[in-house]
Amino acid sequence: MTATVDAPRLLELYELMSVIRGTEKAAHDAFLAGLVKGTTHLAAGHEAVAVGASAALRPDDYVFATYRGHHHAMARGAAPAECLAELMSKATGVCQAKGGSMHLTKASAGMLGSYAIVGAHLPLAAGAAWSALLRGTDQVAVAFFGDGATNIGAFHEALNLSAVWALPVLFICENNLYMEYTPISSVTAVEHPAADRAAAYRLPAEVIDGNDVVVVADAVGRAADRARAGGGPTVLEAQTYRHFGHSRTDPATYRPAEEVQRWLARDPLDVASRRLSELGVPDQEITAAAARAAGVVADAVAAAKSADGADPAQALTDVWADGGHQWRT
Amino acid sequence: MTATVDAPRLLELYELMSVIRGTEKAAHDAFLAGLVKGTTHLAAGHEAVAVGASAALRPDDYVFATYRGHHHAMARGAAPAECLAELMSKATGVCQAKGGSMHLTKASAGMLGSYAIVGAHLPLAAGAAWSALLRGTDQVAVAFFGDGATNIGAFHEALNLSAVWALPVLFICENNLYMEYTPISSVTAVEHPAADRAAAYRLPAEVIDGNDVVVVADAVGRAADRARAGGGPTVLEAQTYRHFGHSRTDPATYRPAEEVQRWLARDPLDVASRRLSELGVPDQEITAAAARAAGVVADAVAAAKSADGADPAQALTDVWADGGHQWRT
Amino acid sequence: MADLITYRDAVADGIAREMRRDPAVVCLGEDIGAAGGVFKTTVGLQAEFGPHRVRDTPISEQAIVGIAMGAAMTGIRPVAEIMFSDFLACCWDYLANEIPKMRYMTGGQVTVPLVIRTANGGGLGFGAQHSQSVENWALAVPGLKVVAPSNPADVVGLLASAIRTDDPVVFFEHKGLFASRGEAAPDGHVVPLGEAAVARPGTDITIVALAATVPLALAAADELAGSGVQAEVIDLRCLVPLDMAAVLASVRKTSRLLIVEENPYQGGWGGTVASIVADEGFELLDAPIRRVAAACVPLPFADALEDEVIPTTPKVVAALRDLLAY
Amino acid sequence: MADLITYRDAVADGIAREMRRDPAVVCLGEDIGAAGGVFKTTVGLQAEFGPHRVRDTPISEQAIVGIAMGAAMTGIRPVAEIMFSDFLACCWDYLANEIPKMRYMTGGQVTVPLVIRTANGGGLGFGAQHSQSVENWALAVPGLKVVAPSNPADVVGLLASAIRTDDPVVFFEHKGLFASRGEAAPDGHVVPLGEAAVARPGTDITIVALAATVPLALAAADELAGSGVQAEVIDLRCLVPLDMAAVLASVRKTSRLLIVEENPYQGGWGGTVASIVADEGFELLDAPIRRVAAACVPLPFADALEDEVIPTTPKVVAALRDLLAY
Ligand SMILES: Cc1ncc(C[n+]2csc(CCOP(=O)(O)OP(=O)(O)O)c2C)c(N)n1
Ligand SMILES: Cc1ncc(C[n+]2csc(CCOP(=O)(O)OP(=O)(O)O)c2C)c(N)n1
Ligand SMILES: [Mg+2]
Ligand SMILES: [Mg+2]
Repeated sequence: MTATVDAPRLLELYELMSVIRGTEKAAHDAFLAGLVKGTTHLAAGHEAVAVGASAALRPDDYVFATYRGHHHAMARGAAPAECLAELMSKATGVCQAKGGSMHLTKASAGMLGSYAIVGAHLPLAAGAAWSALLRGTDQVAVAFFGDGATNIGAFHEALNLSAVWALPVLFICENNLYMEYTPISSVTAVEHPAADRAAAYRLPAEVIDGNDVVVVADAVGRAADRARAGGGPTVLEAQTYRHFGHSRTDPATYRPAEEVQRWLARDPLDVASRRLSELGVPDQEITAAAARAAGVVADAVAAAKSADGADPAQALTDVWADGGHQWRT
Repeated sequence: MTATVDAPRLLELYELMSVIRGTEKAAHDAFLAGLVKGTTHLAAGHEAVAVGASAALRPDDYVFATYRGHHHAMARGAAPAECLAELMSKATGVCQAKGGSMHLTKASAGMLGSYAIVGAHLPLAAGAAWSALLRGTDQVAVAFFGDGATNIGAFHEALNLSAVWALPVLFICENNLYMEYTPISSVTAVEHPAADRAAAYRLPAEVIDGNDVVVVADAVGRAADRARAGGGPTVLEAQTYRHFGHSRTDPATYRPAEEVQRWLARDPLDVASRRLSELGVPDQEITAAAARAAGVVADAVAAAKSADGADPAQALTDVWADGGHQWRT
Repeated sequence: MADLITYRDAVADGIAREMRRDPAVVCLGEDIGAAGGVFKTTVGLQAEFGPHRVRDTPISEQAIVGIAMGAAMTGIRPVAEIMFSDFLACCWDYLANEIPKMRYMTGGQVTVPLVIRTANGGGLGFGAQHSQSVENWALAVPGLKVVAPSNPADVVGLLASAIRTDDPVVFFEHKGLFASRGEAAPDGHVVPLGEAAVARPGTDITIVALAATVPLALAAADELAGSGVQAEVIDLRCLVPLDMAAVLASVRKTSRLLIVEENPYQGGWGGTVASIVADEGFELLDAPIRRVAAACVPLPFADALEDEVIPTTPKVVAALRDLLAY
Repeated sequence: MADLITYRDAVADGIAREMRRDPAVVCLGEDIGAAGGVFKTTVGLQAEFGPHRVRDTPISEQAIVGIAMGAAMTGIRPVAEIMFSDFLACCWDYLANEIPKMRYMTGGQVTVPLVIRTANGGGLGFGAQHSQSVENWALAVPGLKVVAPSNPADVVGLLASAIRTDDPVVFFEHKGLFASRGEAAPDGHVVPLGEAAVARPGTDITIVALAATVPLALAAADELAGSGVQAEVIDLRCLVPLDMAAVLASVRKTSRLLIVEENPYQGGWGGTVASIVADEGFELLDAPIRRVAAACVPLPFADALEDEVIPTTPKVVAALRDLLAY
């Protein structure tokens, strides 16, 4: 396939993926160090999906992600420091530490939230797409979701309605072979849980290499063009793999070692750096990008750690649009 | 196709369909006369689906129906009198007038209920099928549902899980072209809302003539055989048409006259009686069956009308298995 | 005297007024377009505003409210219809977990200005799955405003506020009131959310009511007036915001409180009202607080049975007599 | 002294005891099999009873409880897990409209003996969609029994009753208690549904608590004991059946009532308890009825914020002091 991403742009994407990878590792360390409460779902391994898609989208497009959404927040422009601060319950968190790891949101960048109920955000993306039609813009909306989300009712309702209304929405499945600890293949009869369902709604679908940022950018670009032109939704199933366990300290022992090795050998960072070399980008430029990324992450960790803790007074604000939480006189 | 239903059996089925038709007309009259409260959803026109399916099922199989379920209750063995009594709020109602038209249930005949939340009963039928597997019987379970039910989440979840667990369950859609007042084609992108979705679960599907009781019996028989043999679920889409409006006094003016005429010309009673003639059954035997049916209905109407009204004391019984409704000491 | 209109017609009127005022207001739901809604509460809207602003949906309650939410987050003010309030259970995740939490959990980054309208309540013989009063479900979710008008003018005035507020609102239209008539709302009529109305002033006992229990309470009050008792009837209009100031002010005057609610006693909204009065109004009370609510049973089909389960005028009268005799 | 086990282990123990006793008992849910459940509350079950009786499901909450219902109607006694209680919203139609109504609306033709287990409650920093206390949702539905144990022995004993009853039960396991330890349940241990426990006897004030608020109430009572005040702590154990006899008996003794609940104040179960006492126990009271409940906000992520929202020992102590000083 012809890469529509040129070398300078690919180097940028590589650097952004490196920032995300570094931030995820930092989040993991912070969790192990007791600095992160609750749970985290790291996206290390999934970077190419988020970065490739964002590269193909416009700043005014809308993105909806899952509880495994750090990569999408950062790909759309949330700063690593504000994401880490959120995880560490700091006042500087992107959601003021009211959301946490599972709910990273950067509305000003069109990143309209991370949702922790599997599948719930697919209709929301459809709604944002409908809104674009109603307002007469040519924005598109994207829902990213896991393979496991393809078996819940909201998936079906969202795809059907989006198809019938020809909404400018992209449904992008990050198929990483597993739900929490159970393989998707054990609970789904078709091989491609998202793509093989598209025909049920007369929607076009593609199964793509989710670890190749260029492939993702191309596919998303095509689908977004079609959507903007009134061609309706597309289902994309990006095949990928998570490097960490499902959440927190899950060692993911349920995954065969051979499978893990096979996928680690297809690390999206390596795939991108091989592409860069093939495009003639000198090694030292690639290394320099990785070093810049490491610097960004180190600064972000330092900033997050040194930030003030969340302000308890914030607990009772912003339930209502007037800023308060009063429900009675 | 070879009819597996011989003439004497077909005459029985014809008579049963006539009883159902007559009872539905009686229900309509009773509604207009103010004898029925709330709402009714008449199944006149759909008789062949219920009677054909029941003819192919065993008495120990399970059937789950919708709020448009009078025909399924009677096809499985509920007496017209107890159904009409239920509609008329009588103590002799099949659910003691606690259920009403939308909830006819005859558990002793394996008719496990009529459900008024669209799509909700599909997982229940899957559950009854799972129960048969767990208990080591070869019973099958059947969910009947409308075309409109194919767009709700529970449909998707039920079909997926049933497919993966290879449950002995049949999903039979009565596609009558409309939801309440809106055509299914306006809210579904595929032509066959049920059958065209089966592939998304790797399930076999068939679109059948739902107005021909023999066709229905054959298709259900094949699907039930497969299910009993461990072959898992089947999706059947029976094309049919309702003779009355959606509910109550709906005149169904949203339906083109030509369409109505075309379907009335394919009245399941006429289709069956033509088949009977073709099989050499003399006209007078067919007329006699119809007359017997009319007699049954007339008796049922009389019995329902003369029965005692529901006993108010029943309002507070049978919430709990101990027969009571106490929730506190 | 002002024109009389039905509660049913007031719904379409109230929506139309807002759609004329603000092009961002759109409607969606099952059979709301050409059919005008199964309760005929959206008659005329599609003809006036077109099929893009008044849109029929598949039978997909999750998609309906989910798409409304996504649209509300991006500049639209959707008015979504869930045909019967019982079906809110089919999309409860959106009402409980998504819509009301989005603003808070993003630290105020996002607002969700939408209205979910639904036909609530019993008394019409629709049976267990089409007759429930579930306003208490919505009350239990932080982040939802909860409105339940009792008369046509309030329908219009409260719809205006519900559609204009930037917060999500669940708007309960009572099936038993659709055919009832009342004064038409004047032009520009707006009833603020969270202001109860004194539906009938009185001095001897306070009856707190909502939606269809308001006429019940009024009928009971009328009956008692014959014996010289003046009951004050407070129409809450909203459960969130809840006008407890109005309730406490009335109890300060009457010292006696009866709450009449159609939802079941256990978990019913009256428990919240009663507990506030039992705390903050403890010293005002000369008698126990009583609640007439639905029995702990699913709603039965037959009239004779349904009357045993939900509040009726005789039950309200009996409870009033009891409390007055205390 | 008896062995100590965790609340978490007691869940698997309680289920295993019933599965050994009755072959009709089966389990289903997400990741409950080989993985032993995300909270490790089903560890060992699949190994002992095999993959047919302990079955992993897709992420399909409606199918999970729907299939459980269909199986329960036909001779099986399913124990279905909904991973976090917040996700009950995804299958609320089954809990609100199907499971609890089937028996009633068929005139008693069908029984639905099933248990829906779920991890409930906050305090662990799981954020707004994984931390809610929603026992009040279940309370509001006629036809559901509602159980919420506070200690390991009760987990086992109440699970036994829940699985054996022919009625549907929602069984709330509190996430904040999973790691807590208590005495192991003796063989054959059965705790009847609807019998509250006196977790701490006292004479001066009654604290009514449930699940994780029981240890809170006990800690607060201990703190007050230092100042010579003896608080009685009632562990309700169940919301349905609700042991109001135990509550009223305690208030008869103490004349003061504090209710401590983790669900939000508005619509919380304490409102129901309070309103019954404000009616039937009006003459027993020497002070207002107070409730310590969650604030009307979604649950925030950060600990420092979450503590502002849900009940804590200092809040309970302050409320007790207030009422005692009345
Ligand atoms: C409705 C619902 N059910 C269950 C869960 C618990 N849960 C969280 S993540 C997860 C697995 C999701 O798998 P998948 O969709 O493949 O996404 P991945 O985690 O692999 O990115 C489950 C079951 C949930 N959050 N929401
Ligand atoms: C979840 C839900 N949404 C909406 C309704 C209201 N409703 C009742 S019947 C019906 C149309 C159903 O159409 P279809 O499935 O085709 O069945 P038919 O009535 O044609 O037999 C609708 C929308 C409902 N009962 N349940
Ligand atoms: Mg996955
Ligand atoms: Mg139909």
